Amino acid sequence: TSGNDTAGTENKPEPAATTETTTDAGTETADAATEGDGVLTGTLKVGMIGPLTGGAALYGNAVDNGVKIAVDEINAEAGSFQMDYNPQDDEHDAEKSVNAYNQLKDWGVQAIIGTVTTTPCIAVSAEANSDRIFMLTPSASAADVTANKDQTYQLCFSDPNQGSASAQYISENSLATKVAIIYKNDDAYSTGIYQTFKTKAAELGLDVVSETTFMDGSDTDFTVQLTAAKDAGADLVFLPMYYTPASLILSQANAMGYAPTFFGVDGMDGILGIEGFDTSLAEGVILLTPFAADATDDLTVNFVSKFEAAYGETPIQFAADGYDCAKVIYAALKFYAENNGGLNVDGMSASDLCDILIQVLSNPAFSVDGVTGEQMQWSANGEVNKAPKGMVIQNGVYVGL
Amino acid sequence: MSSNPNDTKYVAVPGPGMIPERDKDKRPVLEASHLGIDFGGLTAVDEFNIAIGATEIGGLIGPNGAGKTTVFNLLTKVYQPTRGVIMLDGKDTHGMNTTQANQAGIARTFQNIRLFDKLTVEENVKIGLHSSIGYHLPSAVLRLPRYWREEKKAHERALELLDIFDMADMADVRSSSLPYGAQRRLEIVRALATGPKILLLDEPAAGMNPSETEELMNNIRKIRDTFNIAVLLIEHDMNLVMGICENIIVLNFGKIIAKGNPKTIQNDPKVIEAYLGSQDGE
Amino acid sequence: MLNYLISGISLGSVYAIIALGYTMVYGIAKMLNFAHGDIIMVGGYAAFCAGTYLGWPVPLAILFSMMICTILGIVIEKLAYKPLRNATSLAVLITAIGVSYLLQNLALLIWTSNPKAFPNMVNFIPSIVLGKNSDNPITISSATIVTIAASIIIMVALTLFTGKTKMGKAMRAVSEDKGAAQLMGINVNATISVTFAIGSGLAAIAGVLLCSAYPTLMPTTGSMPGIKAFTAAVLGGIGSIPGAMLGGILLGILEKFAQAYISTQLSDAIVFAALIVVLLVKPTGLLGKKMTEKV
Amino acid sequence: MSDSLLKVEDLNVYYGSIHAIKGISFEVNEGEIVTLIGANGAGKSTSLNTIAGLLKPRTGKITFCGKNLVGVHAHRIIREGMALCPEGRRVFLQLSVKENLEMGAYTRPDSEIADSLDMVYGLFPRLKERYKQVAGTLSGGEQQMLAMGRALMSKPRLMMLDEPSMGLAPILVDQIFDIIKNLHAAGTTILLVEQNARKALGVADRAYVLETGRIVNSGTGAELLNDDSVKRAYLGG
Amino acid sequence: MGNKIKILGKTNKNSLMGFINYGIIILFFVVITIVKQAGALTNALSGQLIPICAYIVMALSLNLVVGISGELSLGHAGFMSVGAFSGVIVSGAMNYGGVTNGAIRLIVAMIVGAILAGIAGVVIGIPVLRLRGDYLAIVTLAFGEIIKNVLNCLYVGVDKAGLHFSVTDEAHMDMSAEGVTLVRGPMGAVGVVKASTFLAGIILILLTLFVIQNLVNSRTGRAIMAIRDNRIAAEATGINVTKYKMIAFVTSAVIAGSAGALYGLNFSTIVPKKFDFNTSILILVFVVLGGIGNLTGSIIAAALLTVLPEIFRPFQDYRMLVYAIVLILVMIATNNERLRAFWKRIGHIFRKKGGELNEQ
Ligand SMILES: Nc1ncnc2c1ncn2[C@@H]1O[C@H](COP(=O)(O)OP(=O)(O)OP(=O)(O)O)[C@@H](O)[C@H]1O
Ligand SMILES: Nc1ncnc2c1ncn2[C@@H]1O[C@H](COP(=O)(O)OP(=O)(O)OP(=O)(O)O)[C@@H](O)[C@H]1O
Ligand SMILES: [Mg+2]
Ligand SMILES: [Mg+2]
Repeated sequence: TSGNDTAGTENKPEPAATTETTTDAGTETADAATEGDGVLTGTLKVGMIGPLTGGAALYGNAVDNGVKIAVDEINAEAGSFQMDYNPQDDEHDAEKSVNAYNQLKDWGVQAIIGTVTTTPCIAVSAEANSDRIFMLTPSASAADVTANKDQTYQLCFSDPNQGSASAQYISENSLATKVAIIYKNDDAYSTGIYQTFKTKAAELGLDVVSETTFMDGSDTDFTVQLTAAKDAGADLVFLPMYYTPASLILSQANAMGYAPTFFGVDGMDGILGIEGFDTSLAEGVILLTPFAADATDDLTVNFVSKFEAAYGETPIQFAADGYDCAKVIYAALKFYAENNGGLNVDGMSASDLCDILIQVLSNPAFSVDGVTGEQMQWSANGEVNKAPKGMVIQNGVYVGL
Repeated sequence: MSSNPNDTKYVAVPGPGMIPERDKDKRPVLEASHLGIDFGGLTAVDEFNIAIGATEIGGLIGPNGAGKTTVFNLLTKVYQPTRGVIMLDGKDTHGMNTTQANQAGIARTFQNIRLFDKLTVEENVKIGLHSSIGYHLPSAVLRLPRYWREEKKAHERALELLDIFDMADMADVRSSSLPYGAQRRLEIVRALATGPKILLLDEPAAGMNPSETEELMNNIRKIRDTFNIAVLLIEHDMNLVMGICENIIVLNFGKIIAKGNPKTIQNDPKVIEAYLGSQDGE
Repeated sequence: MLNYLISGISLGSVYAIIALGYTMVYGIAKMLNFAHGDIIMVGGYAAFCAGTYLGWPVPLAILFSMMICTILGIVIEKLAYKPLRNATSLAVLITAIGVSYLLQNLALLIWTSNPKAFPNMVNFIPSIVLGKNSDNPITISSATIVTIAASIIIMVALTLFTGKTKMGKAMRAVSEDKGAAQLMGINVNATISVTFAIGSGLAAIAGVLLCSAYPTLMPTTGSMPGIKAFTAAVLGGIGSIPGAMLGGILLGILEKFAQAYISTQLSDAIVFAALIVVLLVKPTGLLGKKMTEKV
Repeated sequence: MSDSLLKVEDLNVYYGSIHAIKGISFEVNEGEIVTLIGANGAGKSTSLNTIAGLLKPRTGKITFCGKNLVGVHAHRIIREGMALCPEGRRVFLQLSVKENLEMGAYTRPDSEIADSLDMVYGLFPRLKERYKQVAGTLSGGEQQMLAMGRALMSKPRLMMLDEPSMGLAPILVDQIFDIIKNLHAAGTTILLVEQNARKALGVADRAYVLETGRIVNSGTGAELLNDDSVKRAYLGG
Repeated sequence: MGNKIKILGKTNKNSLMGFINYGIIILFFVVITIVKQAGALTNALSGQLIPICAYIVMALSLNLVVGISGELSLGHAGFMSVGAFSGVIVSGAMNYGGVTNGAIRLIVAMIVGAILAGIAGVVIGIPVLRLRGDYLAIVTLAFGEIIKNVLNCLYVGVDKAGLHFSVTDEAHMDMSAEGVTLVRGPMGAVGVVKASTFLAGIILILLTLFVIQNLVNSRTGRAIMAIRDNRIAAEATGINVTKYKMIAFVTSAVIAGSAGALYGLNFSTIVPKKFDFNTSILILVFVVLGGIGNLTGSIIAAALLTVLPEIFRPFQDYRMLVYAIVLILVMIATNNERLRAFWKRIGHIFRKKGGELNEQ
């Protein structure tokens, strides 16, 4: 029963995880496991799909590195339970991504972290949905990723979520009266946020005075876009994009002597970590992000220090997302084991595991504290509930708002 | 027809020239008047007038760079003339391109050989036969009987034409690996295959030794006789020119300096001075 | 308006300087060296490493980058292109694409996918501010000034080199007929190596200037500007050195004007459509010589 | 013979699988004019191109001034003092007439070029008239003059000419042969391939007859001029 | 007489090569089907079957332009894109209208994709075919970029009233509430209801081979090759240059369009960016590696190079590096004169002598 055959229906075809099903499936598997000690055992085959080469390699590699840290921690901590981790490259391409997915299937994957980028994720989640393989994407944020697919969950905010949250935030805090938007026209992530932002902004009465775009081939010079914003008198420029082009926008605005408030989204995180970047350019930039590498809570400190030791660089949000994904899967299985008298994942079919994970993630009693958010919970349609944190960059570091 | 070109009798035509008496009932295949072309500052051809009878063999000679090849390029519409008129078989060629000129009945060979290198000898000839092959793309793609019939006909016709130069046994050879002389002959066959009314040959004997040249001479005559077409040729080999051309035009610096049968041309002092030089070698 | 013109020229001058290298290699080796953009990227990284990691002074870092690229160009030519000397130009084109993948993926392994912020290496020249006291002062950045100056110098130097020097003429002879060139006593392999050495050395300069103007450096940094510069070279008439310069600048201006006055969404489509129109009117590009093929 | 300038022994050349030269041997002595004659496709051009290094023989020996030439790059061979005026002219179409001529003198010091240029312009005034024109737009015969002039520019010890009179007006053909004679008189050794066999044999000291890749006859120029089989095959009736 | 027999032999050789190509494809199909029945087909390979078919068709059609017509096209993915998007839209609209049968949707999508790509071929062919060599290459490249750029701005939806288009955003499509968005700008076509099958792919390849091979071995094909070899001589021989170049170009576009539809209906989402310069180049790599003008080579190269990056997955981080090196080495090896002569000689041992000149 694949979800996408009934296109058009808003709700999930299979209302996930009622308490009934929890107990049902729970007792069954518990019986099969013949253990009653509530312990999680066995080796779980976890796959990851993301761009490890090509233009988007940056994001895939970050996730990969983050997951590796988490897997090491998990494997060190829980002796009887191990994660066997297998990352696969998809070059940010739907076709390659499906190939990678099929490779993972041949390998015997039981759960998938990914895919990292949006378009490939839509293609793969449709496949995984009909194969009943659980997916938790660290960063593919479009609504289409989870739409009509009950086994695909997001760890990151969804685009609509981010877009409207940003508009809301700007309006509530009266950050600006006139807003300009620069977005990347050939990018699903960027346009996705832009569209919901615009709709929400209209609702809230924010005055969007300029909307300009750029593309892959013309992502170096932003004079026109910035001039348009400036001429329209925008006092806030909304930048729903990843941090690489954003860093150029900041430096060019600076050169023009244009200093509005720059407002970014989660993709902006990482800008301070660019090697050699003059952080003073980012002074005053506000961004909504669930992760700040210099946060002082134990989880973050632990993750960041391990990451820096392993890779010699500060983790960006994608790395944190990857880290949390592995942790969420682990936490969910542990949760299940504890509540159902144990669980041995060895040789368990992907679809059984998928049912378990869906059950747990949609269980309101289940929540996870991660580096990208406290008390993360998931709604039935696969979206995460966590509080976006408003951050402002001051003196080269994030400061919570 | 006479074998000694000097014996051909000529009659005047209304246009700018003379044609052989035997062709007087047919209209000249080619008439050009006041033809000229400039390249930038250089006037390569000027005041060029000619009339070729339906079965005449004409010659065009002159020093290097006199404009002979340029005249061919004008007649075949490779260059559009700066001035003048070209009538092909009674049709004004104004506004025609090379393809249309060929379809109107003029075919040529090139001074620098231009074969379809990657195609075989037979295929080269079949390109010449192109417009006489009577099927269209759908019958080819669907391989209708019509396709097979017409291809068979074309194949046989190609071999027949190649046989003129005894080249039928080379039909399968890639044209680029032919020796120089054979390439020249293949060009002639290809031009002939288009079914022209007049054939222009640009230095057909270049790179051939005297015996080969003699054979070529016979073949040109044979072509004229079997196909009943006119031939106009450029050549620096005087044995060939004087041997078969009934009427010769001499160009120098783009202008005609002499016209007439081989005997008069050979003895024209202007031609001797500009072109032939002292005739010691012969 | 003036503002857009200037940003167009800034962008265009970067295209121009890349296009010069493209055209140089194309003009002589008669090959579209699609790896050119990636050599630019390597040039950027080399200068970055020398300047940032080794702390070398700017001129030394640029020289180092040029040296690395020149050697790289020669090595690539020897290993990848020379064995294909008698192959079709398409075979060489595909090999160049292979080289491009190779360089990008090597860079990915060596320098990782994280972007580096490239320091402005040319700020020894002050930027010019027009209309300082008006509402809209217009800045011409140091990178732009240097890029324009460098591309003009390179254009003149290359024109003189290929047109006047013995080596330059030999290069043109080689590009036309390698066999006949050998009959003149010209060492064809050496000549082509020199061509690649020059082209790659120019790529290093282009890399430094590209990254100084638009300071993010990633393994894929060179590929899109490479394609744009190739377009510019064609616009100007590929093989023509002043054409590359003109094509580059025009393309930059066109791109900016299309963005400013028509649509930022469709600017690429507009730029490429304009290119098609230009080629329709002038099939050999703006300054391209008509290939005279005498019949 | 130790004083042979060029010596070819048992040469075999292939085009892919086509065996074009089948074990030919011949020599050219210092100061001689030697001519190769033969029908189309006999392998004359192939022989010259192989000697100049443009083609690689499969087997065989070529020595020039006692030095081995097999496996040596063409440009090195040329620098040994050889020039080839190739079949089909092969002038540099995009270069001007003057630049083409300068290329001919590529191996010589720049200071000597001016004199040689004057010499070539003297022989072919048409080239002087057109020194700025790109070679591609020259007429066929003009290009042939240019190819000949370009070969002359290098002042070689051994001049190899492949059908130098092709496409030239009779008056110029005579002139080409005069040039050959003058070169000879000045001590240049000449290896000549000509379709105009009568004229070629007329100036040659010695000649070889090639037929489908093999040498079938040889002798002095005068001998071959009077040889019946040669007369029949190459001199015409 | 002897000649004639030999030459008929040559014609037979051509059709023999044709049959070999059909044979390869049918064999491929049979082997895969058997392996699949036996349950031995990996998911990795089975997932690639349809893309492989689409790429083979693309390579064959590009070979018509590059190999047969001798023009360099760097924007072939553009035609694929037109076919893919129009196919997906048509199929989506049919699905919405109640035609859920995959085969019917696929066939209609392929036909519409082919027609629209053909129209694009005519439109781009008119300016392009006046140009030569590398100028043509850049215009085709430009065309590919323009298509990509325009599709990035295109929104298409369907409701009871029919199809709705917009070039600004979803809201501007004026679609009623029960409508379905089929194409959403840069997010591309989402929620594609798949329809492609391996069998359909195989049939499309066979059809393509049938058209191209029969075209090449006809007067039209010869005319196209003559223009490639020597344009001026072709003109002087009475060949209408523009017409025949156009036939080659548009036929190629039509085929690419149908391949695009096959490809597009194999994934639940496609984006305009997929059909960018890199994809055009990839297809060109198939053609060149397989041998310019060699259809069998195109087939094999397209199939091999599509699975190669997957086979290299165990190399992990070095995967694309290895791929690049293999690409370069193969190019060098296949173009090495000595190696080529070697293969030729081996070929000669198997083939009867003939067609050679010097050996009487
Ligand atoms: N590039 C080539 N590829 C294949 N075969 C060739 C090639 N060039 C020449 N041949 C063959 O080699 C043989 C010798 O040719 P070559 O050109 O040396 O003859 P030639 O004596 O110079 O003839 P010509 O008088 O026509 O110039 C011929 O059979 C020819 O077909
Ligand atoms: N496209 C052109 N541009 C400039 N000059 C040209 C062009 N074509 C021909 N010419 C010049 O026009 C003159 C006539 O050339 P043409 O080729 O007609 O000579 P020709 O009589 O055929 O000589 P040959 O016997 O040497 O072949 C030459 O001086 C040539 O340089
Ligand atoms: Mg001429
Ligand atoms: Mg020869």
